[in-house]
Amino acid sequence: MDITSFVAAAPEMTLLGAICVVLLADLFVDDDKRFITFGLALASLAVTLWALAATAPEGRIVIFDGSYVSDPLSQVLKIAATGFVALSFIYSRDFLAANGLHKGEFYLLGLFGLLGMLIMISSNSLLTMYLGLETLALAQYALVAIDRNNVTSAESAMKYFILGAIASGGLLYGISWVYGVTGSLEFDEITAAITADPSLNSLPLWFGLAFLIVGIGFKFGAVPFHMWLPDVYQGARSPVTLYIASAPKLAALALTLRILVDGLGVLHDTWADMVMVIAVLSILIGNIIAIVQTNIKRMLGYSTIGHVGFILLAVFCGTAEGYAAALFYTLTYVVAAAGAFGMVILLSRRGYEAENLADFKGLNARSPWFAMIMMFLMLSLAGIPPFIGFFGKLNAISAVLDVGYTELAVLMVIVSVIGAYYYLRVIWYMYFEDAEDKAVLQSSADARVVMSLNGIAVLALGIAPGWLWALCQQVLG
Amino acid sequence: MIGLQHYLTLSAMLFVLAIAGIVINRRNLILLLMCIELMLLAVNFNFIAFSRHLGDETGQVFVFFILTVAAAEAAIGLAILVVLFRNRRSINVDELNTMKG
Amino acid sequence: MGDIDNLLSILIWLPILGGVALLAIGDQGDPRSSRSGTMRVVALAVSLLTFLLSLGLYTGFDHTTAEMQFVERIPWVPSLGADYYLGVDGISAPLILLTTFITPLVVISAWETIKTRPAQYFAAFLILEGLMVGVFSALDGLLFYVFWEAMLVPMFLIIGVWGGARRIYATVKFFLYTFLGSVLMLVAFIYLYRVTGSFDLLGFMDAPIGLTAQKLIFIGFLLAFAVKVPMWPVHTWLPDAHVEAPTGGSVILAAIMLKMGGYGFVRLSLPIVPDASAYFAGLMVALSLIAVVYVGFVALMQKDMKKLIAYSSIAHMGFVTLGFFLVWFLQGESGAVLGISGGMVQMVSHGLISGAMFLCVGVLYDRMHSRKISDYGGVANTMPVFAAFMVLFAMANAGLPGTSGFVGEFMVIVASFKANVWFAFFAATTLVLGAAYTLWMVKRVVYGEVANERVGELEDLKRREYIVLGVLAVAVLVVGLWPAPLVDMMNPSIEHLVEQAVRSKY
Amino acid sequence: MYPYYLTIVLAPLFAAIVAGFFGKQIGRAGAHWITILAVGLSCLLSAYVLYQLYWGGAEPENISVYTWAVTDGLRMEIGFLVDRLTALMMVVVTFVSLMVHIYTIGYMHDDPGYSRFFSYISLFTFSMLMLVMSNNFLQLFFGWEAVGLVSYLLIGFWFKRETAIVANLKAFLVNRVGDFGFLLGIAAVVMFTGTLDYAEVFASRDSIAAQSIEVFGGTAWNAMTVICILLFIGAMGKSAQAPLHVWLPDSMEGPTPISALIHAATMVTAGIFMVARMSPLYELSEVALATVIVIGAITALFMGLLGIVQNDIKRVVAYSTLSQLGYMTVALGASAYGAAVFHLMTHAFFKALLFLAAGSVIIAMHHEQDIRKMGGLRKYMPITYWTSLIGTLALIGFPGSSGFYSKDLLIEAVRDSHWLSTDAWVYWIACLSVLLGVFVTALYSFRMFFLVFHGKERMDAKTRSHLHETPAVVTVPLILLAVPSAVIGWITVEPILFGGFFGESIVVGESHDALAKLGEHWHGSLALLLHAPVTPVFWLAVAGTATAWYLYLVRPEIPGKIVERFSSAYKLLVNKYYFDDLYMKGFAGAGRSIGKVLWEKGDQRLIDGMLVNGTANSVGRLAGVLRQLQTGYLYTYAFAMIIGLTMFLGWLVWFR
Repeated sequence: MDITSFVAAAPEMTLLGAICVVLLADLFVDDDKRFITFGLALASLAVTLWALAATAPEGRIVIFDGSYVSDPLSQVLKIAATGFVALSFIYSRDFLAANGLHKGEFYLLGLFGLLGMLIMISSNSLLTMYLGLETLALAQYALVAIDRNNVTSAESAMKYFILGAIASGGLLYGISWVYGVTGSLEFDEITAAITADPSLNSLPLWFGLAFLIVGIGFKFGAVPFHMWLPDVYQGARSPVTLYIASAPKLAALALTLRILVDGLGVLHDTWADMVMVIAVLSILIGNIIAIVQTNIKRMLGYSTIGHVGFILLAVFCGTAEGYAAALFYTLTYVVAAAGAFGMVILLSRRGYEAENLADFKGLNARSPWFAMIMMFLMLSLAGIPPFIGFFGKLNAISAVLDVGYTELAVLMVIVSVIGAYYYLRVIWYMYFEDAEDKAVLQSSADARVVMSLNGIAVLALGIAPGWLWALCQQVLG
Repeated sequence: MIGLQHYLTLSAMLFVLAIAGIVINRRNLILLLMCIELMLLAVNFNFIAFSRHLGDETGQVFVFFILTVAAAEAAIGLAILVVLFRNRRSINVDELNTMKG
Repeated sequence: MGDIDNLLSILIWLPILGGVALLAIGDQGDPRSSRSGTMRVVALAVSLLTFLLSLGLYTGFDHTTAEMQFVERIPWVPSLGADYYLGVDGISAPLILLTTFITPLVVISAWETIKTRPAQYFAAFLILEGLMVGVFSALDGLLFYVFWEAMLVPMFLIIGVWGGARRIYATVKFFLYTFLGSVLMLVAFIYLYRVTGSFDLLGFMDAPIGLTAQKLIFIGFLLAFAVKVPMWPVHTWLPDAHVEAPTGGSVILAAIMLKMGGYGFVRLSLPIVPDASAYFAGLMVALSLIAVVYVGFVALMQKDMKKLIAYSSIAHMGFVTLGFFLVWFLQGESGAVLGISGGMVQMVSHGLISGAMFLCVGVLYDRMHSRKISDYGGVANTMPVFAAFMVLFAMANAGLPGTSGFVGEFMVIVASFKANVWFAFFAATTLVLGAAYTLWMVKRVVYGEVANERVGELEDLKRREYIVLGVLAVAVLVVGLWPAPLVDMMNPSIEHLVEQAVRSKY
Repeated sequence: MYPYYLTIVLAPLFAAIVAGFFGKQIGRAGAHWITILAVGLSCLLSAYVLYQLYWGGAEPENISVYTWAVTDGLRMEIGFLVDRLTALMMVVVTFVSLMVHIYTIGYMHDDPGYSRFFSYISLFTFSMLMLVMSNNFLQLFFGWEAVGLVSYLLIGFWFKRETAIVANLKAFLVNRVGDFGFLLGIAAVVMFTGTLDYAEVFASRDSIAAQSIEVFGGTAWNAMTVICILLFIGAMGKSAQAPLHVWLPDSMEGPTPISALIHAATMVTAGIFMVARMSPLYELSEVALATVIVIGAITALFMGLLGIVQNDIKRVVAYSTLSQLGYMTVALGASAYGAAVFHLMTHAFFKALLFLAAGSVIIAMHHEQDIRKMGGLRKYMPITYWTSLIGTLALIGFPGSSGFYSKDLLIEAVRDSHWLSTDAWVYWIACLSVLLGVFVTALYSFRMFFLVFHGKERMDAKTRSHLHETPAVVTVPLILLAVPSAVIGWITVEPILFGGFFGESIVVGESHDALAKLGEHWHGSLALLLHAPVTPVFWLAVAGTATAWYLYLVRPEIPGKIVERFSSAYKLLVNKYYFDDLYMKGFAGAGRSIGKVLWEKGDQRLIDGMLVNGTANSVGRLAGVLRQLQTGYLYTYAFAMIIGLTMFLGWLVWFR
């Protein structure tokens, strides 16, 4: 173990260093010059990205006594997570400034959350995973409560915190059992131990596994561990919702893949059924309840639950293709979801949050361009080709069919039809109804440009999805 | 002789108590925070018992991390509680339902 | 013009890019003024250019082979074994020509009648055109599915934005109904991909598949195509969609989108799962005949012109599916090719006639803003030229020989008589029912004394409308009087199809 | 000869297109000139063709014009089969059409749709020619439907009249019922022969007759019988045989020239022509022939009876047409195809004459059609009177007139038909009908004649003051039609019926050939004329005429008393045996009720209401229920997690 091997962890270190710089710098920045913090935060992300690019590993590098791993999967997830955090910063700035929330804390917490995500993504032991998870979770609790004068924010933060704490308590309890049975916290060693002594693969270990799945289910927001999700999505201010809804999903996927596949892959027979149950419940309940929502953030929250079901169904397959499909689905889902929440922010302005579906009425008359972008995003989420969301669904269904679960595949497609309804409702509000609110959009040029790119991306990716799918297959091959 | 399973049973009981406290308590949020601490303690108990049983220190190291994190968590939890109280003048769990459905 | 490289790609992408360009141009000036605009000219130019280029499909078409022609193939999603694979044969080429033929007419017919956001309207139609050509030319399952679903979006918007009073109900119903139908097709495709390792449709046709799997695949396909056709009993979206859609939307819906269902049956169901098709043939024939008879009666009682035509579309499409599924009742005899040819001709013909009928209703609607039959009466007094067209198209709709409506019905009835006398008996009831509902409507709308003041003030066709209806009238008559070019174009492919359909695959 | 054929067919089409599309440009005179010239040309050329075929020694020709489509080994072509039967029909059609064209100039003089009318009748001529000249079933069906279309357009020519547009819809639909059978018949032909070409079908007629088809489970029907009956259903529609006759009287709502042309002389005889053309097929099916003759007999007698109670001048003639079509059908059923076609020809002339004369009366009466409001017109309209008299005499078969030869021989043929030896009941039905029909024909014909031209002048004063003979464009066609009505029988009976005129075009089985039997006793037209007073036919006609004379001129009060006395029979006749009620209230009403039930109960309630929207609504309701789970309370949320966890654990412990 020499110093050079630390290079593999350079992104996290760079980010931590950058955070310190931002933290200090922000102390000296007046409220009206907060864009400096914004710029520095973006710069930190840029530096992190650079570090990621510079340290791209050839294969799999394990350091810190097997606690940390850097592999192609971590590269992809980290780059994406960093990118999505940057996206949420850009979308959020105008809103924060307009609503008196433009403090350094938002960016700092966001960056700390990112640090937690990076750690989760690269963790190779249950301990690292837990630390990363808590870093992210604590940052998120604080972010949700960032608007101190907002009562719903506080309520949702409280709910999130309590339930999150229960979930991490459960996860820890599960970790303790896994540790107790296998005598190790490192994923490689856990696998080795179970392989060496198959008798370990019995109830005590499964007991721990069940608790782990509770933690995973909570992080993802899978039914029945999903209850926090709609409330938090709705209660948090839109930029925070955007943040929570985007990058952390990648971390949650990392959590799932690292624990269930890297660590307990040999227990696939046992966890597959549990994962399938929560996945099926998620696609059903998420999509059905979303139909009756009137708050778009809450609706997207329920829709997230539905999408999580798809991701978990892909994981459930237990095949390389299934994991690749899960990765693909998560990446493409987050692109569209980030755009959708970004659009909610874009339509908001001082003292007014465009969080009701009705606020989207007549958007086509106000801004045909952004109406079209929003339409693209909704169609992508609904899984209509040629938007990228379709290919996510396609791969997931394909993976499920591959392991012989035809009924499940049929259920998946039928549920996506139910899901299509509420996405269509957004489109119909935008296009078919008359505007109740005729105000002109007030967002800055950079947010508009990024928003446009975001919308075009779901189309462009959908037209040329091959490379991304190949990448996912390669990463998890 | 008190063996591993006794520790584990105790820890499990603590864990269940914590959860029961969360589910049953409908009055005070502070109690919830305490239950969460209790839950983490149950986990710590487990870790130490396993660690001793396996003769492996990693578990005990983990406990230290948990303690640290628990402190941070409590800090954040209390901070949120303060914000909540400032806005609502109440920390009653029963009144925490403006969002539902 | 037959030697343009990538002709099919051009036919797909030219209108789509044209549509994007229209969106970029936007409604210049006051969209309400009928003279505003570059975008109308651009829309017309693009659609006409597409049509002219598509003629290359006919001139360059090799009538002697069942092979795919104008083939283009480049890798698209190699990791999924999906290619950007285009090609046409005698089954798809006529439908592409129909698409490119109808679209300019739709553009012209909407020239000044669409007052809200015309640029988006025209753009939607152009994009839709490209996607429809894509459906007809795709030889890759995934590509086919992408075009198939993507098509729903412009149509959803067309009905929803420019439709009538209950447009939202209608368009959401349309979207979800068809979406629900087609998702199971996706599952079937993925299954086939699993079996063959690629999405190549021609590969699907050669892959051996067990009978149970075939049946499941057939059901997946059936839902997709039966909803689109639409077959009884999954037809109820159509009247609603038609009634609420703007004229152009109804035209495209009836003229082309319904054809996708029929096309799907011949392109996919018959050759890919022949054994299952044989197994379900009785059911399919029964459903087709129910469509003809049941829907014929239902059409009789409609009070809304568009609804009546919509129901008549369902009945006419019943002939298409009837013709297709006669194959298995004619094992070893001639007649199968006749039935499928009849179905195909019926599709093209119905495209022309129903399009024309909807345009006729559109002409009236633009003037009176009503589709109710009872609001009209004696239109012939004030609009004699229009009345002449209306009667012509009504007669074509009733299957009068000499119009295209007769050709397909004749072939299918003759073929079905061979299969079973009673098939022919029920199919032929359309001679009476079709004439009854169509001409009864004509009687109540066109003939009689001027029913009210508003009818008395109607103006006859404008030049623009005259051109559109005139072109369609010529097409209807040409196909009716000389279908040989069309039939010859399709023959080799249909013969090949019959060979594929009667073999066993497991 | 091919260019001639094409010209004969296309000239009227061209004229129709010009008059139809460029009516405004060429003006009213232009419209009638171009159509008259075109039809005149067709008429001349048709006459030339007939001349060539009969005297010039030209052979019948079977020519393909173009291939309509070929698929599955089935060639569908457009082509001409021109033999003497065709040529005769061509001449009749074009000649009557020409007369009607000329007559129309006068009749439609003030009509705003003048050029449209000419376009239609020219188009009709084209369609009818396509029908008769066809060499295959497809084109036959083309022409068949095309004449139906034009008939539809012309009945509804005055589209403002509710009665007219009801009548044209009815005509089209009733015809469609016939076509339903016709098309199935064609499909059956294809099924058994694989071809549509007449010659090929006839060539394989023996093999058809040897096959059978199962229609109802277990019962095998002879293929030829099925084909012939199905085809005859088509003929029943077009030639208005009971029970598909209901459209023809109503079709009188159209302008009189087309009643003459389409609904008397030509189109309605298409069915007769078709069966005659298909004689090789019908000869091989006794059952089909029996059907034909019985249907014809019923039509001939019972439709004639209806003529007695009609008061509309055109309707009387229309019922007479029905009755005469019945006669022709009886002849077909008796295998006397030649007699049928011969009667078809003479009927075309005298019936067109009668209609045009009726039209002339209508013009003079200012579009009053009720014969009770006429009377004594003889002195005002001498030409119309005399031509009408010729027509009426021809109709009742007065010795010497054209109708005499055709009808007398037709009845003789029936009397000598093979049915006496094979199926006696068929024989007696046919014989009695045609004989009683003679009396009935004379009765209603002269009833109308006397009521219109003789007796008291019952019109109002204003009309009377304007009464005068119609102009030359009306009377010249009357005269031109009166000539053949009077003499054509005398001239042509021998060659057509006994001279082997039809040659190969009509095939009659040896044992069926009643005309051949008659031919053995044939001694020329004069002999037949002289023989007339000793036949029952003559005396029946005289009796009918005398009855009419007595009832309507001598004792005009008697008919009223008879009506009172036999009121139920009268009611039956006035209501046309309740066929209209049956169809309009029964079938059409039932159709509408079925449609209503299927639509409202089937589509709207069951499929849409329960299945489609029902599913959507239940998903919505389910969503409403499920959202209740999200109570908003922290402890519920925690509890849900615990339940999930507990379920996992339970499953692991007990089921894993």
